[in-house]
Amino acid sequence: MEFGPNDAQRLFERLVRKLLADHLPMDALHRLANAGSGFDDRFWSALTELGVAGVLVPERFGGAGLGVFEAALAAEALGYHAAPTPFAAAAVMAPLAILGAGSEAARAAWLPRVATGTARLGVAFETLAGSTANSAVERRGDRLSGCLESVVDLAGATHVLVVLDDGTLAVLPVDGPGVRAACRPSLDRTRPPGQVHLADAPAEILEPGSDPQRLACSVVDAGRTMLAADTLGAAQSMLDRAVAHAGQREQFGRLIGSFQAVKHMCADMVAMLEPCRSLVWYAAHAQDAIPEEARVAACHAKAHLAEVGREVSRMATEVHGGMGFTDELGLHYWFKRIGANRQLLGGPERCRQEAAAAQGWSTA
Amino acid sequence: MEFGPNDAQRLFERLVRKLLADHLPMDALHRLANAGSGFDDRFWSALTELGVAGVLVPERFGGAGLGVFEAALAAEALGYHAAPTPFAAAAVMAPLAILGAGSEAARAAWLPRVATGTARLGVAFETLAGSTANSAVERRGDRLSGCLESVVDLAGATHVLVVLDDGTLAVLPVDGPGVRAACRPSLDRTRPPGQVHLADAPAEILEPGSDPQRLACSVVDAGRTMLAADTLGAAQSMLDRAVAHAGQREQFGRLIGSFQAVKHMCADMVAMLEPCRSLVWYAAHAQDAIPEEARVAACHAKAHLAEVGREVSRMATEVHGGMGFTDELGLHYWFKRIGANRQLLGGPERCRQEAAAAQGWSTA
Amino acid sequence: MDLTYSDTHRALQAEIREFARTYGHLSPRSGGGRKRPDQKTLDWQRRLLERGYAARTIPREYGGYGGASDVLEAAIIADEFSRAGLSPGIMNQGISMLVPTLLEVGTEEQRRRWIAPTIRGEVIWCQGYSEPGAGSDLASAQTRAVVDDGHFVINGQKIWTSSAHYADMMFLLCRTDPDRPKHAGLSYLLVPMTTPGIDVRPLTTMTGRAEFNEVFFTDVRVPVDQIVMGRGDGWHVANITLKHERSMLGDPNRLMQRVHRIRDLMTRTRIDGVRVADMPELRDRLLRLQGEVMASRCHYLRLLTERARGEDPGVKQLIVKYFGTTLGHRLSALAVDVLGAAGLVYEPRGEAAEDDEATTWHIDYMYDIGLMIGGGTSQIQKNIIAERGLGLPREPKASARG
Amino acid sequence: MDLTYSDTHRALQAEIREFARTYGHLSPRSGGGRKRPDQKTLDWQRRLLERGYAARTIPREYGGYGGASDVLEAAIIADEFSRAGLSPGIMNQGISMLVPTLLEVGTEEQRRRWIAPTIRGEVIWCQGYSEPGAGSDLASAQTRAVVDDGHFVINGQKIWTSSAHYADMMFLLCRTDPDRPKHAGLSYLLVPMTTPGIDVRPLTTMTGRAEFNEVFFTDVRVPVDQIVMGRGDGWHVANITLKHERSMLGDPNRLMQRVHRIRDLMTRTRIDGVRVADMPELRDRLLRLQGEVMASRCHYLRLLTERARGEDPGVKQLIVKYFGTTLGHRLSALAVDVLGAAGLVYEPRGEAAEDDEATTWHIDYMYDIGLMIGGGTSQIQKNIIAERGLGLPREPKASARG
Repeated sequence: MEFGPNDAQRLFERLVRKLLADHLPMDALHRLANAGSGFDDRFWSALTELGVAGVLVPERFGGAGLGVFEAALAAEALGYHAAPTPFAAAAVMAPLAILGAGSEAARAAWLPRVATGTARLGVAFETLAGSTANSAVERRGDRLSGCLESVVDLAGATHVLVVLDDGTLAVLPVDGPGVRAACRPSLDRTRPPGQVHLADAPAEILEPGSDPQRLACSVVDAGRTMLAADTLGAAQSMLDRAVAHAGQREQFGRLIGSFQAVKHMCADMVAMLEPCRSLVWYAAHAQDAIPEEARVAACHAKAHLAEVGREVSRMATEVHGGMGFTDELGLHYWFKRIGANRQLLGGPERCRQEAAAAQGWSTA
Repeated sequence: MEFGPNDAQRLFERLVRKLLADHLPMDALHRLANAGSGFDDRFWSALTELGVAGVLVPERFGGAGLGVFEAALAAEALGYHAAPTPFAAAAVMAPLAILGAGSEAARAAWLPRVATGTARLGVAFETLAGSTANSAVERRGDRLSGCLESVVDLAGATHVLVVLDDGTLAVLPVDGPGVRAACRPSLDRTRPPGQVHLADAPAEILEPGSDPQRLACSVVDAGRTMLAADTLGAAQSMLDRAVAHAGQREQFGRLIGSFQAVKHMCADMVAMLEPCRSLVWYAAHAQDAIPEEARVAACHAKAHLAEVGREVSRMATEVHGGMGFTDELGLHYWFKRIGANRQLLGGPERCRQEAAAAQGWSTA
Repeated sequence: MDLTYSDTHRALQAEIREFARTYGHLSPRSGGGRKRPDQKTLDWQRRLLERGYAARTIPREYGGYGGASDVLEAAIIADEFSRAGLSPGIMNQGISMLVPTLLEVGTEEQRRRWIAPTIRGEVIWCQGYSEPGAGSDLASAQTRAVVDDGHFVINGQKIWTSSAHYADMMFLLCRTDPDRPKHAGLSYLLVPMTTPGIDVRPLTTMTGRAEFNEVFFTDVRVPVDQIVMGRGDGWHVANITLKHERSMLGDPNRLMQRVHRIRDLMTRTRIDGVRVADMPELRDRLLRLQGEVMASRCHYLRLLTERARGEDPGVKQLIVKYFGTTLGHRLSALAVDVLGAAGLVYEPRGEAAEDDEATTWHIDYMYDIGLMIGGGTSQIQKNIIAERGLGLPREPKASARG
Repeated sequence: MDLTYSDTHRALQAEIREFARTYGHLSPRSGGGRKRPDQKTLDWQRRLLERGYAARTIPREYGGYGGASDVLEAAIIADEFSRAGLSPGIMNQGISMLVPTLLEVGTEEQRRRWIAPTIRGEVIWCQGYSEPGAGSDLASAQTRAVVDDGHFVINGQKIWTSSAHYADMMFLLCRTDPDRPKHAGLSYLLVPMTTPGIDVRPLTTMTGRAEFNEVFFTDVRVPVDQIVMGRGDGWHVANITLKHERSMLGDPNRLMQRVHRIRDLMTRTRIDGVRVADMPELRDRLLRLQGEVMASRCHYLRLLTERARGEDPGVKQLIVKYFGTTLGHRLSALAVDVLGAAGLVYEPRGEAAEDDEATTWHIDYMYDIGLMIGGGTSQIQKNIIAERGLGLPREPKASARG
């Protein structure tokens, strides 16, 4: 038994972090975030080469054949660098959905393209994801009409995978007939939310698996775990910056980190945040290996990281004083990313409701 | 317009506080609390003489003819001194109930005795008060059977006033036939909770007013306002002690109040607590003069003071360090009194539910 | 305790309700941080001034309504506007800080010249206090002004100057007498922002807007009569201004209005088909905040009463900014949660146009953090509350750098 | 990451479930602060030791089960006990602090003599660290021990000594070499509480029980071999003990068990006819705490893993006491709320008997505050976390008294 990443997993994490550190110094982040497209070809290629896009794609389809756990390590690293790139949907939710449903032919058609980064699927839910989006889709045969909001990873997407309420999975090209897909200007400039209008658009309906609703839930769970991991990384980044700032900024003739008030804010942050890392690991591992705990752990990870992320992002900003509020310092990219992660795929109250239901604690 | 006590009200408050300070130095409090009866004849006489028992009894019945606002000033003072005495039920809820229901003859029979302190009524609810008590009473004619828990002010009571679910008010002598009334050992040694068993006990059923349920609610509201005021006083007392302690106790070669951590705990306490005073004043005044706001204000005062009281009581104890945890210092009388006020007549979540319902914000 | 409505009060209430029915649709949206008032806002402000719903107690000769100071009237106006979801009018540093300062210590001429256009929203002021590196130590201001040929000639730099990029005027704290002790060498000048030598460089914040600026002064010339009180009185005047700022930041009526706006938002938003208003977990958060806002509003009325009695507010006043800004932030945080994923679309329209609902809330959520930091962080507010308010001992002077 | 259950693990799980079905009714109640174990508790402990559900990794020659260190086994045992609502066995300072200390630095004879009766709950230890006025500065201990005729002769006073009134033994930090530097002059002695010259005066706490004591030493004689390690090693040994205390206080399995107990309480309690479990406002509080407890449990497993790898836990270990005690208090606060008014009846039965459910929770609620204060308040914990854990600068030395 080993609670935490093993040597291979730590190596993978280190490589991802190295790549991100190289590609995303603050000026690059400013540039990509100001563009606001949430996607950069060169950066995506680099991630793909490292196996990030195909992290969950089995080796026989050309992927890295790793698990949700490794994906969470990558997500944490992406959050740490506020990386403007698709990931949660394109590299995790979509491939998991295709692995769980679809014919072997569909898998063979899609997964290799996911692994090479040439097929990038945004994921949209009609309602199952517990969000406030006004999404509704009508299906007639293999044609869909309607509107989908809060599409995850539509930035840079080649296709969108739609999860209908009955668990049906449909894939449409973003530039296909009857499809109008666009990213909206976003609070989180690193990952704009997408909107898709469908007007009698022809879709590829994937062959349903044995329990389509359950599969849809497990796709949500994996997505929530990724968002939790992303918040973990983003909050850690803000905490590290706050501690560094407190250790070098002087006011009133002293390093501000020597003031108890600042010190205790930092202590509170680390005391809140550090146990979250283990929770995220556990939730991710549960997706891979402990099906009976997967839903509760994912809901709790999503909800708890949302709460801790909010606190840490506020306190770290406060520790920075006026500088923390400026655009220039860039601290706000993480602040907003944490804010977006909180809302996507269901806020904390909603996630806790689902955790209660999954334990038979409520009828919700 | 004047938001706050006027000169006459401030005079009344000062007199009550003076009397309490004289009667309840710490050794007296230790003695009365250790006895645990929640009632002391001599102390009650003194309070009665000052008009505290009859604060709400109209002058034509020999009372002070004051309002719930003045009663709240008294309640705050009683909380400040953790006074081991009946008040919320005996001096406020019961007389309000009798004023709102009952024949003129019943008023003439009861209220003068309330004002002279010779009739002391505990108040018991079947369910309306939102508590976890397991109370249930069956009425046959003017006879009651059943059990009532969490009776307020049964300590020293001569009678118990029972509020049934339909708003019916019944009065029984505690030593009457079929009545078995006893105080239970209590967390809050200054005001033990009461339990009453009724076995076909003859009761005086008061003539119902025009809207018995509404009257029952307003009795609960007044009671909740008193408990909020009591918590206000108790929390203020703990804060004052914490500030005094921080200003005189030395550790690590400094007054502990010069440490930012201690300083900020005190600042947080006062920032939370001081606005509560105005809220309690408003809620009390609303009982007297703004019927359309009375319920919402009482629910909010009860709920908010419960939350602030809990925080202040914990933080003030922490500021005292190990001493705060000892029996000898006596700080815990206030801690426990605040804890009891929180639970009596409905916890904060329940009170907020009722505030939502009263505003049409829910169907609860 | 007396909150009785007289006939006049009842009439005022009826009058406002009638006004809300007739003109309510013309109200601009509340919240969303500071910007120069657009025409809609200016028109609305004019209507409010005519009826005395804004600047009610400011004398007629200065463009106000000339009403007597009546705490209950003020409360009725705030309440009715809050309930109807109407904007209570323009709130900016000129109106909240400079106008009361001029009423307190300005010359008759200064009052006649500046108050009317300021309360109409036509003249926008910014506050020239903070300087780079000085943090919250305002009295250490280094920006210099020397007298030359009937003018103050100003050189130096200010930072965190909100609204400077669109302001018409600045009230400026600067050092006119460097040889006198720190607090006695300061003066308080009124400076047109169009004066040559002023260079405003916007400081974009996390909201994506330029709420703050750096302002550089190079030989900026202002006539010597543009001073409030005398030379060396600057610290005194600045503190009068700050006193009014602290009151403004805790304004409970804006908080109350937020409660109502969130309640409304909750009835319009659904999560997987369920109205958020029917989710007890989120409703309880709103109720808890409503209780706290109710407490802060009562506290505000109490302060008004005690001020009218001439009592020293002490710690009661010192806590207002701290709990007011914190409460404001918690309210906007709840709003952001109710908006949820659908509310992540963020399109600030800049100075000229009105933002959509979600953008407005997100700006408030971030801007409120700025308020908690600005003008002395919450940490410094807590020091002030504990030391000045509760009399706790100051931190010992450090004998060595940390 | 590997949490796979081997066949052995599955067998252990099945075995515990069978044990719970057969013997679960014999379990004493958890919580309620410290007291001397009653016969029921001692019997239960004996059963747990036999099966290795307690003291699993302690060698057989010292009375333990002699199991290999297996993080997953420990987790399975804790989980299954928590789920079944069974007491995980006796937890006291002897078992959690002295036993691991002796295993680490005790002599073979000390181990053989003390470990077995301690883990059986027959020998109760108390900790002689704090002294009056010294606050959290343990290294300033003034209680003296001088050597005379093969004995240490002890004089002085300790305070906040929990369990001293019923303990059999004390591990005592005292000054044996006053001429050496502060930290180098201390020794760590094992002292029978029946030794003449020891006067224990109970210090009744807010729970109404005597959880703490003052202990006075007057010419107390202890054979010189009752020392752990050598003279002057006291500070080193005490820190080993404290390290184990910090781990104990954050024990997430007790927290997990609290979650289950509260859930159960919620299904049994009604407010005006509505099950508390069906009140989303209170249920959400429990769920939020469940998430935090889950995080703290995962954190604990991570620490075990990293410790097994020989990694330095650093800040990860330092935070455990702070968040563990805070979380414990918030859990008992929720329990007290669920109990509500009906739970205000409070009847502690003293050392000998088991308290009722409400009393147990109220004691925990208060006792948890004691834990937040004891052994360095939460404020001091935060200093330690920030300075030792994050490397933030220490406060400058004061140049003058406040």
